[in-house]
Amino acid sequence: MDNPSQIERRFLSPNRKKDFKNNALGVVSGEASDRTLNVWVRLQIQVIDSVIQTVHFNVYGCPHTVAVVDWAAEWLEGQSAKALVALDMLKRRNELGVPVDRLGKLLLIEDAAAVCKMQLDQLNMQGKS
Amino acid sequence: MDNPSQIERRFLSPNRKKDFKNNALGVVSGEASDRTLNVWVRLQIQVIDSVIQTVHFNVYGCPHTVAVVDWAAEWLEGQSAKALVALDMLKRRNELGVPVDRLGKLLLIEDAAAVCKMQLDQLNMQGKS
Amino acid sequence: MKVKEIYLDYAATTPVDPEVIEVMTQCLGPSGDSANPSSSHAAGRRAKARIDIARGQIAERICAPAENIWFTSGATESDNLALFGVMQANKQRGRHMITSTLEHKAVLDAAKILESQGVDVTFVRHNADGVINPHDLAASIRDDTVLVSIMHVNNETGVLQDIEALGECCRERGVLFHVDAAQSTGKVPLSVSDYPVDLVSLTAHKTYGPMGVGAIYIRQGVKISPIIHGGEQEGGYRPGTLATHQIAGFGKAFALADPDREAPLLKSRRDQLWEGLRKIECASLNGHATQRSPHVLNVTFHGIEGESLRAALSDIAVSAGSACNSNIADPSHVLRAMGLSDALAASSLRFSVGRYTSESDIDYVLGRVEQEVSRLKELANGAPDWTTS
Amino acid sequence: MKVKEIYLDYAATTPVDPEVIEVMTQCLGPSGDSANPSSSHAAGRRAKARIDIARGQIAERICAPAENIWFTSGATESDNLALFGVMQANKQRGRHMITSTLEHKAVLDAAKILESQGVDVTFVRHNADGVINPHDLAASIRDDTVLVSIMHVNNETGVLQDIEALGECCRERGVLFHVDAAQSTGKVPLSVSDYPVDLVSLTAHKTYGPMGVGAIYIRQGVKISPIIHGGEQEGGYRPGTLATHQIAGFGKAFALADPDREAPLLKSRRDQLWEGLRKIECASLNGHATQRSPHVLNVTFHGIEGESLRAALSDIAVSAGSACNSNIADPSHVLRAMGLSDALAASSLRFSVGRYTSESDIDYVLGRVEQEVSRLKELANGAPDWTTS
Ligand SMILES: Cc1ncc(COP(=O)(O)O)c(C=O)c1O
Ligand SMILES: Cc1ncc(COP(=O)(O)O)c(C=O)c1O
Repeated sequence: MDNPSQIERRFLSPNRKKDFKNNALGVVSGEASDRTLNVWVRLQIQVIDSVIQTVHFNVYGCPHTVAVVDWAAEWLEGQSAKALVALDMLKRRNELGVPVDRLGKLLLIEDAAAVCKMQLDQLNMQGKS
Repeated sequence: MDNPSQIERRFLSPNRKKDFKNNALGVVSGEASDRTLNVWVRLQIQVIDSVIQTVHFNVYGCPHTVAVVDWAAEWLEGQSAKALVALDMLKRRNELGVPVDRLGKLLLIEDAAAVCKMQLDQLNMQGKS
Repeated sequence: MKVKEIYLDYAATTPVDPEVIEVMTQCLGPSGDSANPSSSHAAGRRAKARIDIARGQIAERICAPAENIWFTSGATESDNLALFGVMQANKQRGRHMITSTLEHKAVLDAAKILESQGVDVTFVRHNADGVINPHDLAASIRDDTVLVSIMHVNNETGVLQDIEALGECCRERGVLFHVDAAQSTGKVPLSVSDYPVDLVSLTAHKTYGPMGVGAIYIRQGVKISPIIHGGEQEGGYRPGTLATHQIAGFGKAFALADPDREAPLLKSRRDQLWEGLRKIECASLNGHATQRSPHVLNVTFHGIEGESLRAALSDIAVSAGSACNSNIADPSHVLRAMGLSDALAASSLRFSVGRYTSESDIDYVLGRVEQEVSRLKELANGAPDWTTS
Repeated sequence: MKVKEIYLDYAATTPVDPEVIEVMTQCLGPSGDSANPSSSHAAGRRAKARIDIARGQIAERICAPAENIWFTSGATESDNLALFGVMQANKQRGRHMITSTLEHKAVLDAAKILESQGVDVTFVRHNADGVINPHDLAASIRDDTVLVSIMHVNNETGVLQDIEALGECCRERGVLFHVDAAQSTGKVPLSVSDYPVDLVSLTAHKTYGPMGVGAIYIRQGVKISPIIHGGEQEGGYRPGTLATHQIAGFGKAFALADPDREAPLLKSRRDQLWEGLRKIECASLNGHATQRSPHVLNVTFHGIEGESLRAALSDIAVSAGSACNSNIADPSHVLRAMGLSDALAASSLRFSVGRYTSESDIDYVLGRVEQEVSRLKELANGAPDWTTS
C-alpha cells in the first residue's frame, strides 16, 4: 500500500461525518491543542452500547495531522470505547509513512481521544450513580 | 586614413629591403635595445651624396614597433641625412594611432637612427681628414 | 492527475524570456560566441563584445554608467560584496552599519557575520505596514556609520521603500547607501543618476533572465574590497571567468524589462487577484496597501493552517514567504518582523504575478483558493483564537 | 578577410556541447523546468530533481558521494571557499598552509589575502619541469599546517601533479588536502574514493559545460565556513538561488566527459601538434615531457617577441599563459616560476586542443606557425642574446 498517497487522499478528501445534533445521545467531545506545534484537534464521538458508532472531527493542522485524524476516526468506528486509549500513534506513524518530526503533532490525536474516554467514563459513572 | 590598419598592414608585411652586401659603399648601422621594454632595433642605411638611398632594418619588438620601424625606413629614404635626427616619435605615435604606453619602445627607433647619424658623421670626418 | 498548474511565484524566479534564450544560445556551442571574454584573440574579443553590450543594457536600466556595473553570480553575492566589501574597505571611517529586519537573508546573514567581527549593526524600525520612515533612518545614523543597506522592493510583501528619501538621509551624513534591487527591476524604476544610491544589487533571474548571474553597481569613487580573489576580471572586484551566455542573456532581459510597459499589466493582474481574495472573509493583506510593487501580494488566511493550505493548493505554484524559506518550517522572518504571530505568518501566501500570467489564470486561482479556504475553514471550525489572530 | 579561425584555446574555455545545450534549454522558458529549485511546489520539485540528477553526475565523475558536492559559481569561487573556508573554520588547529607558485591566481591571491590576515603560507618548491616532489611537500608540512592546496593539471603548461602521492603526505600528517581540478576533468581521471583528497574545485566551462557554474567537493567531516552568507541553499555552504539550467548542463557535461574515451583523441591531436612544432628550431616545450594532461602544450619560441607572434597568428585562437593573464602585459607567473625570463615567458604560447579539434586544424596551425615564426625570426636577425635565452 502506498502510504504517502493514502495521506494525500485522506488530506484532500477526509471522510467527515455530519455534526451531531445538540444533545445527541451518548456524545462526548475531546480537544487537544499545542500552539507551538500549530495543531488543534477535536473529536466528537457517539457511543451506543459501549460501541463507537460515529466519530466527527475538526482539525487545524498540517496535512499529515488532518489525514491521520481521518484515519483515526475511521478506525475507531465500530470498536469498543476502550479503543480510544489504544490509538498508537508511534505505530501508525510508521505504517502511514509520516515523517518522524510530525509525531508530536499526531500525539495530540491520542490526547483528544483520551479526553473523550475520560468524558465517557464520567458519563457512565453518572449513569450508574 | 585608418592608422590602426596601417599599423596592421605594416606589421604583417613590412616593406623590407635586401641586406646590404658586405662593405657596401656609404653604409652605416645603428642599434638600440632595451631589455626591460623587450625591444631591439637595428637600422642599416646607405647614404650617397648626403641622401639616404636605402634603409634596411631588423627588429625584435611588438607589432607597433615593427610597423613604425617600417614606416620610418620608408620615410627616411630619399631624405637628407639630417632627417635621421628628425624622426619625431612623439608626433608619429599620434599620427599612427599607437597607444601612448608604446612610446618608450618607439623612442628606440630614434635612438638607432641617431647612432646611424653619428656613424655617418664619423665616416664623413674620416673622409675629410 | 492535476489538469492545471498555475505559476504565481514570479518573485521566486521567472522563466527565461524566449528572446533571452535566443541570445544565450548564440553564445553556446562550437559555432557560438563561446570563447573566454578575457582572451585577446578574435573569438575572445567577440565574446567580450557581448559582455560590453550587456553591461550597457544593464547600466541603462538603472541609468548608471556602464563602467560602474560589475558582474557577480547573483544578488546574494552582490549583497555580500556590498556589505563585507564596504565595511572592510572603510574600516577607518567607522564600524557601524544600518539595515532593517525586513531585508533578504543575504543581507541579514552578512550583517550577522559582520556583527561577529565587531561591526555594530543597527536595525532601523519600520511600521506595521513594513515601511521605513526616513526620519527613523536619519535618527539611526551616527558619526561612525559607514553603510546603510535597505532593499527597494521587499521579496515577501512587495512593499516599496522610498529609496530617494532614505538615500537623502544617507547623502546628508556622508554615509554610503546600498539598495538590494533584486525584486524591483522591470517593475519599479530605479535611477542611480537621480537617486542618491551608491551600491545596487541586481539579479537576472527575477526579470526573465537566467539564474546564476547578477551584478553590482558601485558608484565611482566608492571604496570596496573584493570578497573573492584571483584574476583581474571585473576590475578586480570580481574575478572568475565571465559567463558570456549568462551575461548576454542578463543584458537582453534587462533591455526588455521596461517598468513603464510592464507595471500596468502586472498591476491589473494583481488587482484582479486582490479584488477576488479580499472577498474571502478570513483573508488580510500584508504590507502597505499602495506603497508596493505591482507584482507581489502577500495574504494571511486567518485560521487556516499554512502547510495544509499550500498542500491543498498544490496545483498553484505560490510560496510561503521567500523561496529560500519555503523548505523550512520557520515562518517568514519578514512577516514576523511586521508583527504577525508564528501561526499567522505560516498561514500566509505570497502570490506573485508576471509576464505570462493571464486573466484566466487569476480566475482559476481565485476559484481554487476560495474552495480550499472554505473547506479548511470548515474543517477547523471551533479552533482556538490563536489560529486566527 | 581571415578565411579561417582555428580555436586552440580549450584550456581557457570550451564551447558547450550540443547535448548540454539541449539539457540547459529544457530548464529555461515558460514551458521549461524553470522554477526555483528551493520552492516546495510541484514546479520547484521538478527543478530540484534536475539539480539532484546533476549532483549525482558530477559526483560520479570524481567517485564522490553526491551529498558531498556543493554548487558554486565556478572554480575561482570554489578555490576561495576552500582556502578561506578551511583556514577560518580550523583556526584552532593552526595558521599555516602550503601551496605552490604554480597555482591559479584564484589560489595564489586567496593565499596572499590569508597572509595579510596572519596565516603563514609556504610555497613548496617544484622542479624546472613544473613538478612537485612529494618529499618536498612532506618536508614543508609542520605541526600547525592545516591545509595544502595543489592543482591537479596546470592550466598553463598542462603538467600533471601526482595527486595521490601528494595526498598521502597530507593524510599521514592529518593535514587537509585541496585539489583544484578545473583543468583535469574529462582529461585525467580523479577519484576521491581512491585518492586521499579532501576538497576538490570543479568548473563546468573547461569541460563543454556552461561558464559561470562550478562545484566544490568537501569530504564528509571536513570543517569549513562559508564565504557567502544568506539563505539555506547548499547546506549553508553556498547560499543563493541554484541556477537550474546551469547546474543541469554542468551535470550533463560531466556525464559526457569520460577521460577513457577522450584522452586518447586529445593526445593524438596534441602529439601531432608537437611533432610539427618540435621541428621549428627555436621552439622548446615547457613543463614535464610526459607527466602531463593530453590537452595542453606550452611552447616557447626563442627570439620571437610574444606580442608580435600572437598578432601574426591572429587567425589562431591560442593564449599566452592563462586567459585571465592574456590582456595583461605581465608574462605568465607560472612560466617565470619555472625559471623562464620575462622575455621568454612572453614568447610562449599555450596551445590547447579539444573535442572539436581536427587533424586538418592542426595541419593548418602548423603551417601558419612555421610561416610566421620564420618571418619574425628573419626580421629579428641579429638581436641580442636576451631575446633567445
Ligand atoms: C530581495 C532579494 N535579494 C536577494 C535575492 C537573492 O538573489 P539571487 O538568487 O540572485 O542570489 C533575492 C531572491 O532570491 C531577493 O528577492
Ligand atoms: C586551474 C584553474 N583553476 C581555476 C580556474 C578558474 O575557474 P573559473 O573560471 O570557473 O572561475 C581556472 C580557469 O580559469 C583554472 O584553469
